[in-house]
Amino acid sequence: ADKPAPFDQPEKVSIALVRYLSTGDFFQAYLTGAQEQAKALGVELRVLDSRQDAALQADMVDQAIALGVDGIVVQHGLTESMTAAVQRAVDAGIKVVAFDVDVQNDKVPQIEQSDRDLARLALEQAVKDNGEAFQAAYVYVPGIAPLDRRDETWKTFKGKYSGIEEVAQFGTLDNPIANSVANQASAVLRANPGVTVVFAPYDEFAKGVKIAVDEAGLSSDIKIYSADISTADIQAMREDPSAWVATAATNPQLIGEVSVRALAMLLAGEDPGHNVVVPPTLVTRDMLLESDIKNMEELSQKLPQFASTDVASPDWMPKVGE
Amino acid sequence: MTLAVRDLSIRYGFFVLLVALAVFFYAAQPAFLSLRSLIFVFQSVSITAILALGVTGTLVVGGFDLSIGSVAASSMMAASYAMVIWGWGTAETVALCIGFGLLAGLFNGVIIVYGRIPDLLATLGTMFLLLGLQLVPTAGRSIARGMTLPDGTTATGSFDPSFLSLGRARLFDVLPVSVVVMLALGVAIFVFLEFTRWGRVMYAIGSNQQASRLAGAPVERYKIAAYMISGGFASVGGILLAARVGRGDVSSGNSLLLDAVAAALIGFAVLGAAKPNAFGTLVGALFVGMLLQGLTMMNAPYYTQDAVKGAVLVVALLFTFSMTRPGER
Amino acid sequence: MTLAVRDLSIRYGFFVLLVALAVFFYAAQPAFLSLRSLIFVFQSVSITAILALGVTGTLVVGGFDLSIGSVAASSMMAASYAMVIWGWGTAETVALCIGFGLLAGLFNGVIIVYGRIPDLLATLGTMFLLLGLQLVPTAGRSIARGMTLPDGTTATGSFDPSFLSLGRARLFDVLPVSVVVMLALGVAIFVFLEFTRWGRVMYAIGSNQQASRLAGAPVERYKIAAYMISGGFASVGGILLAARVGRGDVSSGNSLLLDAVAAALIGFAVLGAAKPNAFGTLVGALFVGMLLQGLTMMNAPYYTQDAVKGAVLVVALLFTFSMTRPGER
Amino acid sequence: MIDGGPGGRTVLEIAGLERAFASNRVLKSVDLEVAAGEVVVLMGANGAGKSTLVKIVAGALRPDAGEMRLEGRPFAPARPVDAVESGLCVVHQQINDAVAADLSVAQNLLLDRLCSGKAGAFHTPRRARREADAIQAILGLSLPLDRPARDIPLADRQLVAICRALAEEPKILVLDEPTSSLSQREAERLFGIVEMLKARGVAILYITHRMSDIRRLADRIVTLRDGRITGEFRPPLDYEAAVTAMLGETIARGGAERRFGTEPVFAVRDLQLTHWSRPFSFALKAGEVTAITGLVGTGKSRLAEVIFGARRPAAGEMQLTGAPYRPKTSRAAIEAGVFMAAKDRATSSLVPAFDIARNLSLPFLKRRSRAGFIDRAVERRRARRTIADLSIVCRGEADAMATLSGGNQQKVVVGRWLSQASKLLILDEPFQGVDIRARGDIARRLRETAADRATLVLVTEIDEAVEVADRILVMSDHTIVGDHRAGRELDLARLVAEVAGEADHSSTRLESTAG
Ligand SMILES: Nc1ncnc2c1ncn2[C@@H]1O[C@H](COP(=O)(O)OP(=O)(O)OP(=O)(O)O)[C@@H](O)[C@H]1O
Ligand SMILES: Nc1ncnc2c1ncn2[C@@H]1O[C@H](COP(=O)(O)OP(=O)(O)OP(=O)(O)O)[C@@H](O)[C@H]1O
Ligand SMILES: [Mg+2]
Ligand SMILES: [Mg+2]
Repeated sequence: ADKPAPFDQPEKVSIALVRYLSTGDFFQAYLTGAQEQAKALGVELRVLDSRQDAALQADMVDQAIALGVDGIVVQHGLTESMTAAVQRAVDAGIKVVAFDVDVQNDKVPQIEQSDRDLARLALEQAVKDNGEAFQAAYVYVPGIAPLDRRDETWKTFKGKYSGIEEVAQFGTLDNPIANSVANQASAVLRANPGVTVVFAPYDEFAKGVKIAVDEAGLSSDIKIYSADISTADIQAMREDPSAWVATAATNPQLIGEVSVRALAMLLAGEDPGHNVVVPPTLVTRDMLLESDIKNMEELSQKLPQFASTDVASPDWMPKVGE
Repeated sequence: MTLAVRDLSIRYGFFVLLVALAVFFYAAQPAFLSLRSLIFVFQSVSITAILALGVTGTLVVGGFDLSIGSVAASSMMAASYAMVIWGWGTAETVALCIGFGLLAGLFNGVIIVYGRIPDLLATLGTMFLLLGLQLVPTAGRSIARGMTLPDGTTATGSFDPSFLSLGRARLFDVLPVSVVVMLALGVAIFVFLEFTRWGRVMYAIGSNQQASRLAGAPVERYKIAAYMISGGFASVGGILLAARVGRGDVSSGNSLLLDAVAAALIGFAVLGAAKPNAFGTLVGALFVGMLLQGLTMMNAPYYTQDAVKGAVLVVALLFTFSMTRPGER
Repeated sequence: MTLAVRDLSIRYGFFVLLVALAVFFYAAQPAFLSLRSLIFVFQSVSITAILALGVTGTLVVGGFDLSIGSVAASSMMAASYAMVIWGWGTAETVALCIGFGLLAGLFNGVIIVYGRIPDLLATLGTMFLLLGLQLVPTAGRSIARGMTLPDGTTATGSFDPSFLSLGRARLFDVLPVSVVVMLALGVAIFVFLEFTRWGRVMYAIGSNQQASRLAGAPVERYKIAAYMISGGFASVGGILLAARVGRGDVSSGNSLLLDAVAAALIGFAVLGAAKPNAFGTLVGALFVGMLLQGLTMMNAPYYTQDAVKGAVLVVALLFTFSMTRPGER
Repeated sequence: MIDGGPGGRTVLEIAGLERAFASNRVLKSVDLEVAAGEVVVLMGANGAGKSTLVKIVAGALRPDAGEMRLEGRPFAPARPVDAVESGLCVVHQQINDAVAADLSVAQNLLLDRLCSGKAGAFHTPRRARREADAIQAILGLSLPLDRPARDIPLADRQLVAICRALAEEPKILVLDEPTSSLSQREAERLFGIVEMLKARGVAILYITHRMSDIRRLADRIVTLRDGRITGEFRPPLDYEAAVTAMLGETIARGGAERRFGTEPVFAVRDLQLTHWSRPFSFALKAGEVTAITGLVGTGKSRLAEVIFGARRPAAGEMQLTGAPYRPKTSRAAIEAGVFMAAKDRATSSLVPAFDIARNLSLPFLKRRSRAGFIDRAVERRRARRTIADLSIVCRGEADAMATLSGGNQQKVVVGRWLSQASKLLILDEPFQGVDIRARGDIARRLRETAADRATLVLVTEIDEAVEVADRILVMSDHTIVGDHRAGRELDLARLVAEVAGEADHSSTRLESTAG
């Protein structure tokens, strides 16, 4: 009732979610969050999937403009292809927020899950568990923006702790990723028997490494540190034994909610700030076992900082589940 | 009489389907049938269509080119590398990329014709080769302005605005350049295949190579030329991709191969041709584009798009092909 | 004499290459040539090889199956869905998946044979169809124990340990089940194709469909059967994948397809067969597996693997094919 | 009901059979009977509907109306296998419909057994060899069983198809132009088999255009014209009347006047086809039709391919209009004015995806186009003219090749190379499957157009050589062993002896070497 315009008449508001990546649990959860938040606000949400076609994604922004939406959430994408398109939307008087893509525009708040923090949390845990000197294998595929950012942290870390020795680097995005990475990891583990830590800063990678470690019967000798989380990951970490001991993650559903909330604030004439950071949480195997967490819902219940955040939540904003 | 009906439905069944779909989408979402929307459909398929037109050339001589997706991706990387790292201008870059595409086609053609490797196999090899090689210069990184090179230095070049305009500018403020290129190449290859003697010989080779040779056709040269056309077109696709994306992105171009092949193969069904043909390929590409556009407008989840694409493909083709060769028994 | 040398190099050149590679990798990394390592190579290619063996069947009758990758992926999703959401046991789940694979093959076969759609086109349609459909039941989510369903409830089932052991257990503590399955299917299809009359008829159909029909072969049934074999094998691959990964993984990619096709096509070159054959397919798959395994052990970056795979593929095939049919002129 | 021939009991009865392709009525109420132990020869011009009839009987095509009875029981084969199982075997005209080129000869010999399910489940290569050997023994052949079928000559492929049919021990055997690519010797062997089967009481329906076959085998002749039975002839057989009934007119038989050219156009000197064969020389003159005859496999096609640039000779030289001629490709040969109509039309000449007009114009596209663009109107007009000149039976120049009968396809092949002036025209087995009138038509066209060019016709049948040629060369063992003037002074006995390889080889060097 006391919501600011235009949310006093939310059925007249429509927003668009223009996505670059869509296949996978992270993106699905993100979408769910965005949809739930839109429902809570009572606004219409159109989803435009470019399916990893950067050029198409830029066109889709234009399409959204043509459809006459009030606001746009850009989810992932390439700076180069999105900057101009977003500028056109801004010029057309449309409010835009961007998640995980830098569109180089002062008028566009950046929603971030802070990949650097994710990697830092996981690596700090690794140092805590294994000391400052160990042989590590690293799973990395360059050219993927979040992985590149996590890679920067890894480089910094190696610089800081000279005792950390990276003896092997591998990785692939061949589908199914977990299966292909498992094949690679088996080879790497046999070629480098001294490895005790595997840094796999993407849950698909970690899953694959875990399969290889299990198959080699090394579950108690090797520890896997990773980023991102899903119900399947929780199950994998909980297995007995499991080499996957810790992962740093932001709740993708929460990011979806925050993205829409930030956009709603813009539409209501408020300022969510230029960088809207959703802080990551470290999830360890011990935590999962102690609190008997079996899926994402339970994780949200038992780790409140994972479930919700005050980021971008003015008083009038209806929240999901309220 | 019944014959005429069948004949008509073979020839125009596909168009009826196209129109029916358009009407359906229009009913669901009137914005679907605007000029903007139409142009958007054209633009969204332009790169796929260009690749598909190229592969049509190899289909005509009875071959197949699985390497087009990776040729396009490599050409995109080459364009980005030339501009961002070497600081080349637009003209040289475009020449480099097309040269590269022709070379890749030449390679394919030579190992197929003189190495006698079956076409699927040879081009699959080339595909893997290029998928890997394109990442070597940057050690797997995407190429962007100001990127850090493997040797630690920072790239100083950037994309030339005139180059970027290839992907972004619009003719008369309406037609995107990539659509113009697609239409131009489409018309060119259509005229070439249908009306010139070289195109005729290509069809002859595809139908009976031995007979064509004994009728005086330099079969080897034609086949190699077909693969060069295919490679050249793919590299043009890559250039447009680079211009539109503005970056040598390692993951762009993944789905190009399958979508292009789908378009070229759907083209078989258009006008009841039952053979590879350039006009059909263009229509096939537009068909897929329209479908995806319509579904997006109706807010269908992304995964239904594949399913619907597949279903309509099967139904359309079932309809066309099961009628094409009548009463064999 | 020179003929004998050429003959030998055609027949055994591929093996020489294989041994040379093994020696090279061994020199670089002694861990490469252990029993474990060998078994691991087998394991890493088992799923690809099973798919490749299936596609060999369709190649033999002169067809092609582009849908195997998506059939395998769908079968993986089906297995996960049955266990995690319906709480089915191992036997029913395996039966369901294989049934599904056979059905997909039947569908392919019927639209190819009776719908007269060219095989590449028909199976491409099926591929897209399944890529989309497999995501519908879970609305695009991966399937894992305790997952939340689209309707908000939580899945109660879980993977049966006996099912998981299909992907994880080892016979006599040495041979992984998936390798056993691969070898068993390989031997079965090899014997079937080479030594039974049905296999011979399949080759006859592939070589001359009309002649086979006139000689009394029920060509339609054979072709449909070939696609069912292909679908069935792909679904077995999917089951093993689900058992290994322990999850119904949403994956849009087609790496499985391309690797399987590569293996089947490399098989052409083995023993100078120059035609699809089961033994060659297995060797082809092992070859690719060994290559990737060796390169990973040598810490080669991932992108060199594709390049080397492509290069070796091209060189091996150039070698074999350019010699296979001598003196045509 | 007519009582059967020498045997008696009627095996196959056909009544009121009809079949149309689209609006083209190919069979119009055909009645036919074949009795046990009888050879019925079905004669008909190209496109009369013979092969269509055969395909219906074999279960490869469905009739539109009419009924068939086999040994008194209704017979309506839905699939080829039904016919075979009822005891009716067919050797089809298109050899490519009978042989799978990639499979070994042994597999091809066993194809019926494998495909129709009579073989056991397991099929080892050794067992296959044994069975295949048994099958080829029926015709006393010794083919290379392990070679792929594509490597053996057309004639051998034809023999494979015949052997296979015989191996089924049929009650009725249908042979659709079985001798069209066989030489005399092999044909003789086939005749022996046919006679043996006849003695055993097998009914035989035999389709051919060769009068020699008919004279040798026929117990009864039935003629088919435009899809209707137009005559039935019993002993004593009146062959002339049969031909008239088949064509609907009498053909003028007067021997064409022989012409002997003067101007040498093309010459070979000391040419060696293979490194082991003996060199030979000859010259061809303008306005003259020269035939080379010889047994199958003696190198006639090889010679043609050498002249046409499709193959390299082992040694020797060639001259065209006085200048050295050394074509590297067929394209070079065509550009120099040397044309060749290859044998085995399905694999070497016809483009199945093209209509008649496009097939005719294929080698001459450059001349039919301006700035690369093909002039379709000219192409069509010229096609219509060729169709008229050679009386090709079709609905129009836009007909697809597959809808033409075998003989008419052959006319398209010949017509293609006659449609443009050349210096030397080589025709390799141009009369394969062509009816008697069409043969006359082709021969007449060859003569009419021969004025400025040399014409070389390669035929296995001596009859054909005698009919078309002004001069006959004999080839044996990859070399030329005889040179004859056709016409009255032809020494047929010597020619036959040379063909059989009994000639005095010292006479290899011919008097008429290049000037
Ligand atoms: N599949 C087809 N579609 C359309 N027309 C056909 C088809 N097959 C045959 N015909 C036509 O039917 C007629 C009879 O053909 P058929 O092959 O039976 O002749 P034929 O008597 O065997 O001649 P030949 O002596 O030349 O072999 C021809 O006019 C031919 O064009
Ligand atoms: N490379 C070779 N080595 C040995 N023999 C060969 C070779 N190539 C062909 N031959 C044999 O030489 C013979 C000549 O073949 P060719 O096709 O030239 O004969 P032809 O007289 O034209 O036969 P046809 O009468 O069937 O046209 C055949 O018996 C063939 O098997
Ligand atoms: Mg016929
Ligand atoms: Mg010959």
